[in-house]
Amino acid sequence: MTVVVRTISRILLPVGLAFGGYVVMHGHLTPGGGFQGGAVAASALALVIVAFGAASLKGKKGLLSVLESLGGVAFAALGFLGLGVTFFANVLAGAGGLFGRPVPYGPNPGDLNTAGTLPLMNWAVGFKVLAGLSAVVLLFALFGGKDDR
Amino acid sequence: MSTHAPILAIAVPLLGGFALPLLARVHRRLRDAWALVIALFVSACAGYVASRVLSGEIWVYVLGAKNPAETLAPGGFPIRIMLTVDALSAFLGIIAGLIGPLMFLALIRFLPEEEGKTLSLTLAVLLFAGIMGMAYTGDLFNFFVFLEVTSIAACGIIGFRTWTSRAPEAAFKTMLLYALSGLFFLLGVAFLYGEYGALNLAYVSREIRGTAVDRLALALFLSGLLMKAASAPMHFWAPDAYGETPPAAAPLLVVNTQVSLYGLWRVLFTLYGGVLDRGVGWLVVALGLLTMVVAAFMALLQTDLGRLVAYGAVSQIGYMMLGVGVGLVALPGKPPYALVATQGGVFHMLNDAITVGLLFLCVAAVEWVRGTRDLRELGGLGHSLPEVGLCFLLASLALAGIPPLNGFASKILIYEGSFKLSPILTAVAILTSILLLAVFARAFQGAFLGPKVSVEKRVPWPLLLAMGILAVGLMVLGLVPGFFVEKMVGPAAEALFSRNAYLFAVLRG
Amino acid sequence: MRRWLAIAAFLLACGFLIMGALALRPFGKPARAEMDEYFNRFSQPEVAANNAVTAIVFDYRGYDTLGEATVLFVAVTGVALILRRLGK
Amino acid sequence: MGVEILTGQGFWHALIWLAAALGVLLLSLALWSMGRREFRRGTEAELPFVSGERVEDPKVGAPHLYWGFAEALRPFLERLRNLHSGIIGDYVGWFAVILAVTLLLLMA
Amino acid sequence: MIGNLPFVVCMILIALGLWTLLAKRNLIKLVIGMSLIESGVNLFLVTLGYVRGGIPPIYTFAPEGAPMVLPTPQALTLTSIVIAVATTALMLAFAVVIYRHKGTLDTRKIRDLRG
Repeated sequence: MTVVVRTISRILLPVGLAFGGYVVMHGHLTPGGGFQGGAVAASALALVIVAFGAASLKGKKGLLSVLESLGGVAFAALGFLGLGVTFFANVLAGAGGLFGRPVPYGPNPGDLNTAGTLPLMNWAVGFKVLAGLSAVVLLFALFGGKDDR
Repeated sequence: MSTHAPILAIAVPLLGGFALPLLARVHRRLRDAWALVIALFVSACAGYVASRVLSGEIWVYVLGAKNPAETLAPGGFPIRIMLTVDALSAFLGIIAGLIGPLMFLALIRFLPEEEGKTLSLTLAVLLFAGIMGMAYTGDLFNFFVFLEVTSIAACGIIGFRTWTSRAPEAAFKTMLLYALSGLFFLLGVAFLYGEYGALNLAYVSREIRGTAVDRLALALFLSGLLMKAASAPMHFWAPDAYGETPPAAAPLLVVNTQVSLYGLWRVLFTLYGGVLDRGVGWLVVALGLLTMVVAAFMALLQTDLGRLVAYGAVSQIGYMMLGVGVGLVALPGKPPYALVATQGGVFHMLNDAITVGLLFLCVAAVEWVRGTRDLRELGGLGHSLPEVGLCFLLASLALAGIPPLNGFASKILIYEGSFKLSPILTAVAILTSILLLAVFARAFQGAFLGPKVSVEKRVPWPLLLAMGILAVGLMVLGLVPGFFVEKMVGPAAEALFSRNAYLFAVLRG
Repeated sequence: MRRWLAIAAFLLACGFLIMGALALRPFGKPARAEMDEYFNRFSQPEVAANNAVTAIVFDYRGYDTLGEATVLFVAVTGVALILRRLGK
Repeated sequence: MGVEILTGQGFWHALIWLAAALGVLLLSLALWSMGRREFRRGTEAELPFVSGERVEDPKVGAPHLYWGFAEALRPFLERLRNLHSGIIGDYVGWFAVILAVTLLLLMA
Repeated sequence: MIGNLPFVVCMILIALGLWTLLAKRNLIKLVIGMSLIESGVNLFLVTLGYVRGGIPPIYTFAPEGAPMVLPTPQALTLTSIVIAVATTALMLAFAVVIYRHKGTLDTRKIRDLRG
């Protein structure tokens, strides 16, 4: 791709990643969540893949696969966290610890330190979706190129 | 821990599947052992659940609630997803728990050591998890999610042999038809949600009134699930899919088909049990007859051993549909013969999983040794592989319903039950069995009889071990069927007819 | 012949689908919504999340989301399996 | 214990069947042993009889089995084979047909 | 009756997708048809959750007293969108491999598996 595209994608990459991270982080307060934020961040990575060519990111395939597995394992493990009560029980919500502040009923300005396991799950799923979707784009881009086979 | 057994049977393989690629980076053997251990753990959980549930209790497990038995919210309606394991679900769990570990045992040595092996083992573990999820869930949307898990995982495995053009072709067709069936199932769920504002199977079942929208949703469920269960005339994907997978993985695909059929029974008997008329039962019976006849005739034409066995497997789906369909026709009155036929249909699921699984493992052994499955080139393997030939012969006879093997034990129940409804059904079923015997005699003759050929490779011992276990199971089920019918199949068939118990377990009255 | 059969079946199915859509309760007025009203009312006190949708996705129906994450994982694994390099 | 299954009209007992099968087997063995013994290995008696001709490779491959049966049913089998056309649009068409049939059955 | 027009539109979208699957002969177009059906079903799910005059079911800076739309269909749609993405990705991967082997995407020519 041309210099214009490369420069702009270089500028947009941190913006996209930051916006994706914001959407993931505020998933329990504003519209959004792990899947949406992960998809936003993955689109930034896809932009890089398109602008710089898949070959430049070829070595990152293993990293993406590990990241995806780790996200999945973290998500399932957060489900197992509730196993003292039932699988997927939100044991952290309102417990006072991490993300454990209770919320009264009704409209409020929102507080990041609430909702128990939800923000953690959002992060796990966000990383998983980021890695998964960009891995798909990368695999498609790598297939059939000059460096294939 | 034992209070969590149903969810552990699903969540542990999911976690194991996520972790499998990480472990493969550590060591190959660790990965193989991990897959086997996960599968055995799931079998243990399924066995434990079955040992409690088959005595008549229905095990409800509410996910995320303060107490796993707290099914209802303060307003008196269910809000969370729950697993509802009754005898039929537990029976399907037993089938999957029996076939799963044996398939992994065979698959670990059968797949060549390359990058794709890790990925396909991951897919197989997640397919196993999806099958357990489909069998145990009591929530309509959750059933759809696990239906899609199994669909996508199965299609990934089908496309394993990317160096041929046949495998991606089969995988594409199968994926498209699976996705179509899943989407129409989801559309049915959406209609029911719009009508009743709930997704819990028992709750919707209590509320259902048989309005036009309900009937539309039933038609969508029926067509979607019949497609996934490979009923004629929507079975076209099945021979492609079974024939082009690595044959050692095919047994789990067969179990996947059966668990889709279980979903159909769940929808027809439990969800719509109160408002169903006889027409649906006759439709299922008619499609069952069509399936067995068409698939048996198509098997006659095949020259590829894997595809021939695949058509044989499809024709067995017809027997299950015939057996349970007779029960469905007679659902309102519930005469004794309906229970007998349903028992036959349900028992045939177990027998079919074992028989067809053994046949596919035999195909895997033949392919491993000769590198081809074309019946025009094969022959004479009986001299060098007598044990494989014996297993193939036993499984063929069982598939064709020859006493005293297991296929006969379930087929006689189907014959006797359907005879009371209409002798024509029984006649067609028996004639199809004879045709299947002829077809498999031809397959056996083509692959194993004839002048001796020399073979260089030997069948790996895990494959032989899995085949041996299945062959023993086949004979035991044939010789002492009464034990299994009384302890496992009877409660499972009874569970289909006891809709009120299912509703009571969830809704408490 | 078979082509016309398929077209007729398609038209019939579409007609019934539209008929079903018309027979459904009116748009914008859910007939039964006690489950959703419960979620809207109690997602804050029970889950401590302002966003009821996220509360459903990760708490009330978190198990579905696990299945969904599995689907995505399976798809990525499947794509990697299909597009893998052979003959190394 | 556990061997017998009741079918509503009778019962099925695998061991009784096995005993009967053994009896029939013994009977047929007895009948067979009363016959004349003219078959000798290694002589012409071992060759397949193809209307008096000698054939080089007497192996009958699997596709040749039931040739007559398949030939008699050829029109039907050809039609059946054409149904499995391999074109995915046809398969979706069959799905639409079943959808329409179930809808007609349930809603009409 | 006419108020149900949004539902009818979703059904028409599904019908268009089904027609694409029936009539088109290009693998990529088949995938597009599949996506159309998926969109129709997702749209139908979201449409089911609408409440007249409703606001999003989020309490952060929400106006007082307004009715909220039903949250469950939105959660279901999220799940079903991800599943649709997964299906589409896998089918496109198969189409790519088929094209490499066959050099064509015409379904009439991709029929090794018949009979």
